[in-house]
Amino acid sequence: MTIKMSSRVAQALTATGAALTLASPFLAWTWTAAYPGNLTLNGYPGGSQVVTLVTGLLATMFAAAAFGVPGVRRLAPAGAVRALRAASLAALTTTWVTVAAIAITLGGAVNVEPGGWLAAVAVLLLATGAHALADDTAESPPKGVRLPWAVEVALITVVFLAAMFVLTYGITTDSAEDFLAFLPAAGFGARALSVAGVTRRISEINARHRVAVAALASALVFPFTQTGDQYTAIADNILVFAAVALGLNIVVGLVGLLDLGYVAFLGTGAYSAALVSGSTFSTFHIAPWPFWATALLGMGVSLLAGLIIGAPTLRLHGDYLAIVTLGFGEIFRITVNNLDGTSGPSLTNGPNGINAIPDIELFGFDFGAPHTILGVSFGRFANYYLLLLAVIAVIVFVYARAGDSRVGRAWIALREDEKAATAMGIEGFRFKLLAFGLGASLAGLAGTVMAHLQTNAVPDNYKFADTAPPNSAFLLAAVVLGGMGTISGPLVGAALLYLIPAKFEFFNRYQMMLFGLALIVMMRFRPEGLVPDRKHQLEFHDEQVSGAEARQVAAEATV
Amino acid sequence: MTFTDFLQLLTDGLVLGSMYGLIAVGYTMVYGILQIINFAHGEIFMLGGFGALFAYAWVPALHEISLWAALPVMLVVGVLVSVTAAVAAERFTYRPLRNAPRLAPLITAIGLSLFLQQVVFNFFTLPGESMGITAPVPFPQLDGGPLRLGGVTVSYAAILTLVVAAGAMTGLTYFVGRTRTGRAMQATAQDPKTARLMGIDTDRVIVVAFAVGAVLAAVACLTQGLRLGSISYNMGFIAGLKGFTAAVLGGIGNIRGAMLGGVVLGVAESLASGLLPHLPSLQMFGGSVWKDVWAFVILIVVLLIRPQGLLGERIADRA
Amino acid sequence: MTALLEVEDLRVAYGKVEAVKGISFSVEEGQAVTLIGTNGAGKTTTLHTLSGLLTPSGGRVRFAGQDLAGVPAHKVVALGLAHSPEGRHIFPRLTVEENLLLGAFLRKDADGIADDTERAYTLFPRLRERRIQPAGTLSGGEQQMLAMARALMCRPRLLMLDEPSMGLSPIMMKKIMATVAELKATGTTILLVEQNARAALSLADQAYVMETGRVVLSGSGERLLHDDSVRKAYLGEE
Amino acid sequence: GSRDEGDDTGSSASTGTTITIGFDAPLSKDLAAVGLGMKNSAELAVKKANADKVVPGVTFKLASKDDQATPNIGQQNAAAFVADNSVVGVVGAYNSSVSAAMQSTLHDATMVQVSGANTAATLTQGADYKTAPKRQYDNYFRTISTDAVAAPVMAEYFYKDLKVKKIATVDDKKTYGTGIVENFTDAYKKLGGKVTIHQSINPDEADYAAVVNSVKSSGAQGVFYGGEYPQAGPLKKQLVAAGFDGPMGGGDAVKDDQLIPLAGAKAANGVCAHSDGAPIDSLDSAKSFVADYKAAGYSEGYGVFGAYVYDATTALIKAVGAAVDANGGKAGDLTQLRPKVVAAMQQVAFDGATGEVGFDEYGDSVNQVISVNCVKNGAWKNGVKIVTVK
Amino acid sequence: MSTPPVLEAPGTGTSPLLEARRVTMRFGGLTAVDGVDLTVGRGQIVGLIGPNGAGKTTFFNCLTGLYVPTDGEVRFDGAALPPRPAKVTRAGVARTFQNIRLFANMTVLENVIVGRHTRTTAGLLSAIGRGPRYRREERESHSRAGELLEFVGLGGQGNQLARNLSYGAQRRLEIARALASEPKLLLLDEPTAGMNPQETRETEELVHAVRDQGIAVLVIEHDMRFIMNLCDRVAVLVQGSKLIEGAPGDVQADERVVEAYLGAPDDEPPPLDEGDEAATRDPNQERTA
Ligand SMILES: Nc1ncnc2c1ncn2[C@@H]1O[C@H](COP(=O)(O)OP(=O)(O)OP(=O)(O)O)[C@@H](O)[C@H]1O
Ligand SMILES: Nc1ncnc2c1ncn2[C@@H]1O[C@H](COP(=O)(O)OP(=O)(O)OP(=O)(O)O)[C@@H](O)[C@H]1O
Ligand SMILES: [Mg+2]
Ligand SMILES: [Mg+2]
Repeated sequence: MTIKMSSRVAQALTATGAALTLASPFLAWTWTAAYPGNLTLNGYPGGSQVVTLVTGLLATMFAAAAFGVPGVRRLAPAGAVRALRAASLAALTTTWVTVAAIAITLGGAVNVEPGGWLAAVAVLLLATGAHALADDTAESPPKGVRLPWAVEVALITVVFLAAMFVLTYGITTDSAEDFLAFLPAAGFGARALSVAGVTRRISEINARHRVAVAALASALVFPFTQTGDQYTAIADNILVFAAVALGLNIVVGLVGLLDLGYVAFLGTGAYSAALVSGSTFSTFHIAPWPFWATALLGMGVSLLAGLIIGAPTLRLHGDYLAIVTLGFGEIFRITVNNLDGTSGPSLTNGPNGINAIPDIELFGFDFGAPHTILGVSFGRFANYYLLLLAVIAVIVFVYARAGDSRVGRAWIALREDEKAATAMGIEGFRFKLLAFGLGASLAGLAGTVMAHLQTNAVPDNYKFADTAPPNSAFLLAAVVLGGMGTISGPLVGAALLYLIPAKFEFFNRYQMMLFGLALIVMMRFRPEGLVPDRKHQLEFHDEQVSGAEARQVAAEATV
Repeated sequence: MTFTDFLQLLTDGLVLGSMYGLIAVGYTMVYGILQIINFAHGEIFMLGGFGALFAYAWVPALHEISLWAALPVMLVVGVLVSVTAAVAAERFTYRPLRNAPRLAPLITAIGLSLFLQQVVFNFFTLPGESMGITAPVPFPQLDGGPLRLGGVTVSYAAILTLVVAAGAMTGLTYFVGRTRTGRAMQATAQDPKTARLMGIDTDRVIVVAFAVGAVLAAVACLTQGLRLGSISYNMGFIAGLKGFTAAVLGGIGNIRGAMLGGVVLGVAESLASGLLPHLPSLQMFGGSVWKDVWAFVILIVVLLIRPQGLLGERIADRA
Repeated sequence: MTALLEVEDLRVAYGKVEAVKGISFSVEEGQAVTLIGTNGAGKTTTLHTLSGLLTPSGGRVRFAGQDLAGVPAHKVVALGLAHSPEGRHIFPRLTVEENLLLGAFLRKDADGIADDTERAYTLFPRLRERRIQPAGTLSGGEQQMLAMARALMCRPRLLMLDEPSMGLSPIMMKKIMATVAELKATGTTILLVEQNARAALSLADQAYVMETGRVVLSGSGERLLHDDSVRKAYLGEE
Repeated sequence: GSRDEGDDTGSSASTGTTITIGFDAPLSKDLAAVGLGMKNSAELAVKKANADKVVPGVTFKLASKDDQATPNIGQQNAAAFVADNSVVGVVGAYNSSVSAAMQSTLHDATMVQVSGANTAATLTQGADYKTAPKRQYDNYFRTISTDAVAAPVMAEYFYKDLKVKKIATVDDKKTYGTGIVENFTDAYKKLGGKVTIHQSINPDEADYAAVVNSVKSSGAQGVFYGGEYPQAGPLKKQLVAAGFDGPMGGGDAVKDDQLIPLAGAKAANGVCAHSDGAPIDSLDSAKSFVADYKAAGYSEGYGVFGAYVYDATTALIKAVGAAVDANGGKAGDLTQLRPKVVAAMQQVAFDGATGEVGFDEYGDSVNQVISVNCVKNGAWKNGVKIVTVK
Repeated sequence: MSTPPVLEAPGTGTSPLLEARRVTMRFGGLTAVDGVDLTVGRGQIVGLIGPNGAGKTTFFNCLTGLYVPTDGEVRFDGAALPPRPAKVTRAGVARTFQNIRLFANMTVLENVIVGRHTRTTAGLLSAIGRGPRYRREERESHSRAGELLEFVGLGGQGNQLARNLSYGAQRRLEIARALASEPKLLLLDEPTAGMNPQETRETEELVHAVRDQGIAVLVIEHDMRFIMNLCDRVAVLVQGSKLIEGAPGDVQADERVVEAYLGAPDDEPPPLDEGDEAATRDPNQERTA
């Protein structure tokens, strides 16, 4: 969408809008502290005002780039105007949501102070101006220059820290109002960075240095920023969910096998761990296994389950596989629900599940007890947070290395064209089974931690579809929504899918309805996922398809 | 276990299976054309029942007459609600995703299913009660006790289900195999763009597929309400799951297959829950709790032997 | 008398890339007109736009006096403008015969359809042998024959053929060209896109040469056949 | 700053401390009605305590969280309550599995958890509750009696009063349902009864034909269903439709007014379910709860568990009162107060809406009065039999 | 471009590389390939022509294990060739497809490296461990793939997505990918389909160069000029059976071939000039818009 007006006017509008947007958070938007975040102070931004300020800064930066301010231009290698538009929309949505929320929750527009009105108008000016500027998207963005090693690594670290900060903000917002203001800002903000070519540049640099360590390091910062365990508990669950989504991404994203029963492998891991945990509810009355052994057991049992399920089914095609895996997922849940001695052999304690699973003790470190590290007290959930980070690191490591190897290439080839892959000598079945098994054992690993974290293993956690993660439908949604075949995609997807329902609690019984709607809307506007694989992105937007590729499609269709 | 008991199991399975079959048709038609697993079809099914109940509850005149006479009105409203929802879903959620990656519509379907279910949960209202429902809602019942045919008990509603399923199948087979719209459907399924060049309005064909599926689903839900005496806002999930399974079992994309798959699934479930407990070695794995496991086991076994489903055709694949 | 088909300053773009950059031509009733040109010149794109599969970004198309702007593909066929697409695009899981019947989807005259089916089989005896075989299992060339036969089934006023001789053996190719000539003789207006420029030009009343989205040369088929630049670039003569 | 800190709202500043009571239950999805009924009841108790100035100088506030009936969300909520320094104790949860996930987190923070709906005996007495009961967490309490107490009453009622000597048992394969059936079966067999067949239904489905058939052909004279009313109603209806006329028993989750329309007024006759305490209309304390609830105008009914939650909340408030008293009338640092509330909770005793409220050495309710209620002529008849267990 | 010495003199020597005996493929009642015998000697280029639907592609599919022949035997390099695509490739037979089947979303280089699948061994564990052996193998694969791209004239395009290549380049990439498996025999199904005369000439040269490396080639084409210029021998399939086999000139002059395939020579236009041009167009070349 573009608005027609002279470029002078557009520039003036943009500049004024940006300046006012930056100024507005420093004024009071409302008079009462009853609105969350305290937006009543002049001279100091609070609550959602911070979001407006940050998005305003982003927009200002891209505006400067669009106006050709020397030096700044490099921040938007692929073109600044579209980025500016996205950033202006970020500012617009977040500000308007906030102002509207003030008016609604406090009962009337009179509760909005002049500062709020100014902000609303400012972002409107900004957005109008931005959409009136002529598009300057570069046909082929210039290749990025190499910076000194230290600078690049520092840059990456800063970027990850910033991302972590944004995520932390999302996790720790306490009010639905703040979260609602945050979400579109984060979405449009990410879009701005992506169309500006920044994301691409960052991932280039990242690929050069493989500074996964930087990402890990910034994730490590999170518990240090927390005073209680409240949000760490949420973060833990996100990490479990994300770990499993990453595992699923191998199967779905790399190999292209639609697995609708993946959560069963998480369950296999969790139950394996529960059974040897020494819990009094376990049917094995044994001393607790050391965690490393439990982890190996969980992975092993899940691997076995994966092979048993995969062996007969992986020869099936496409959506037939989907329903069969769905079936296996349900079989798992029903089975653990029934192995209670009445409707089946006694193993899993049936619907009651295995409760009171003791905390992990690893090399003398008790995960249940608080510890003090660097003067900061780490509670139980913070301990598990660290462990889960390690698990994710393992999974990312495996994913990245396997994905970029002979095996990974064989997987992708199978996804792209099974027949041609076979003709290249790839034994389709063997490699699919390998992927299936690998995915299963990674989920199993996550499951062992989850059982201890949640202190129980109950069948209800492993449904095909439910309104709270983890369940197979949510896992798949996390992968697709985040971006198939990428590493950061499922992480982002999992975080979002976990947070949205959690933060919608405010809506009470309308919560799930809105969540369903949110899923539909997100797919509508971002069908290729939030962090699309560059290769996938091409595939998904028909109008961008090159002639050569269209031939390929046509050929496939008639073969 | 007597032979009559066995016959009873078969009958129950047949009735259940016919209902699965009616739902499966909707899956199969949409999948056949768009290759979308429309997980929201279960909710379309559910909406049909609630539409019918809505009409019954809010039109006092219907309480005066026999339920048999009220049925047509309920049916029309139920079908209308289902079809409207299905067509709107196609138009506003699936159509924009025609060129999107294959999995995008799947996620949309999951969202849609949640959304529709929650809309009923939050807004369906019975006269004199506050907005929204939670538990199952009672459904009006046909008068007249069950029929007893040589020891086998069948309710009128069950017989109605069988009759409707048989009728729908005959009609549909004719429709798809013999009519121009049917042929247009097949063409659209295989190559939508070329189908347009043949003069086929593919958008219309797709809408028709959604609508036909919705009609059958609504009918199925109505008969289920009559048969079991209650409907609930979350009944669509299991129904949809079974419908989808039946569709795959019969060979997805194949309409007669969907019906057959439904019946096989229904009978299998019924026998698994009723017969297995009487078999010495399988005792523990019989009963209702295990029946879904058996249903899926049968599905898997069938697919291993016939990867294209019971009546599915092998897709010609040349190199 | 106005032409049956009139194309004026037609522009078509794929996303940002303009594939057809303002072309104009017309086809008179009863004529055979051919578009030839290099790979990727925009011929197929043009035909797709005429039949409504693509939306032009500019320009005008009139068919039998009616503006085609905004008319969806299936309505265009109903107006009598048929398009046999490039590539075979048969319906792979329908039988050969069902494919032919779909070609006559808009026709209601059962007898006429039966006659035409017969005619198609006479033309391509191979198809008669394969009547009840799923079209997807035909060989490449057989599928091409089927596509051609199907196009003949709708008896349009104007038939657009996009490279009908692709992938055919030498002998089959000749047969296809003869069929096109015959069609023209019986009064069907034809717009032919062909890589076999010599055959196409000898058949055409009027011809247009396209290069990178523009018409660079036009004239009667006869004249272009003897045009030096055409001979060099499209007839493979040194 | 111009017009900052609004002063109209801060009027309570002088009256003393505000203490928050955490509340956890499923507030969305299919259990929303039950959960909201429980929440309203808890709120009512808080309001009443504030109005009656039960604890001088302390204003109570309820902070509720939705657990979606999912254990890990319940656990998160527990962590959030722990992190909130103004929370002294938590009322909840509804599902036993959710409570199990919350217990250890709250225990680590020595915070009271009191449930008005958990009936799984394991929560208080451990996995081996039948043979070697052992208290699990000293901070966990409940105001509702366990399956182990209530189910035998129903067994006796069926065997002795209704003279049902052969019974079929059906459960929904959920924690509550299997638990109550297990306890029922033990007691019923001990009395000399015969369980002809045990079956389970899938609560997500509505077609119970298979179960109905096997119950019928097993020769049972009655059915005991472990599960909740949304399935109990249709099950009873389908049993009757198939020609099975025997009575049907169930636990307190079956005793709901909605059961009757679901089963159909005629078919519902013969359903019997227990409830804790004497029938609500025979107790003064209960009557006032019902009246207050009505007066408050909540849109959801208080349901089966409202009264228990009301008592649970009141018990917690009273414990806080005792702890504050012991603290010299000052609340002080609330995190320091938490362990004291746990200690005080063990000692609480009063007459609540469900009768006598107090906790034994496991944290279970000392109220051992169980009523049996049956549907007769299309309506619940409460207190058909009232039993005081030992 | 290096030209290693030819390993063995071309010609129908005593030890044929590929020996197909009585290969028959039936689909239901239809016999698509009917008892075809064909031998390809080491270093030979053999052409396979015939009318549409004669069974040429089906015969290829039988050789490469995509179809299990109803009857007959395929021997390669002295041993029976099992009808399993992966094993066929491992044994040293590589192919291209009538309709290009590249891994569209992989880069050009990756496509070729996938072609080396059977010549590499790294499994999942060594991929995760990345020991020295793994790294050596990866390095080799990369450099070998790079050389091959250079060889087919795609040097410098390795980092593009395969889908973004022009049509002719895609065909060459298919050849490079096939060569990556270090085959002794290369099967080409209409390699010049969709190419203009200029590109066809280039492909001709490429096939020559492949042969010069000692790799035998069996090629299906409708472009007679291509066949005549390139082949040592030509076999003609008609209705699933081999009609005739011999030197290109002899085959072209054969009356039955003219009747069934080429068309009467007095027909206008003459077959060698334009017939081929039309026939080389790829039947699938179409852009979905
Ligand atoms: N779906 C598409 N997306 C993007 N570009 C396309 C698409 N289809 C075609 N093109 C481009 O448009 C231009 C014209 O293509 P078109 O298919 O119309 O050419 P043509 O003249 O038919 O060529 P050919 O002789 O190869 O069939 C080419 O550059 C082609 O790459
Ligand atoms: N899977 C199949 N099922 C049934 N018939 C088939 C199948 N595959 C091929 N055929 C038939 O076998 C015959 C040979 O087909 P093939 O593709 O081998 O021909 P071709 O010689 O390659 O022809 P072209 O030059 O047109 O590509 C055709 O008549 C085709 O209909
Ligand atoms: Mg073209
Ligand atoms: Mg071929």
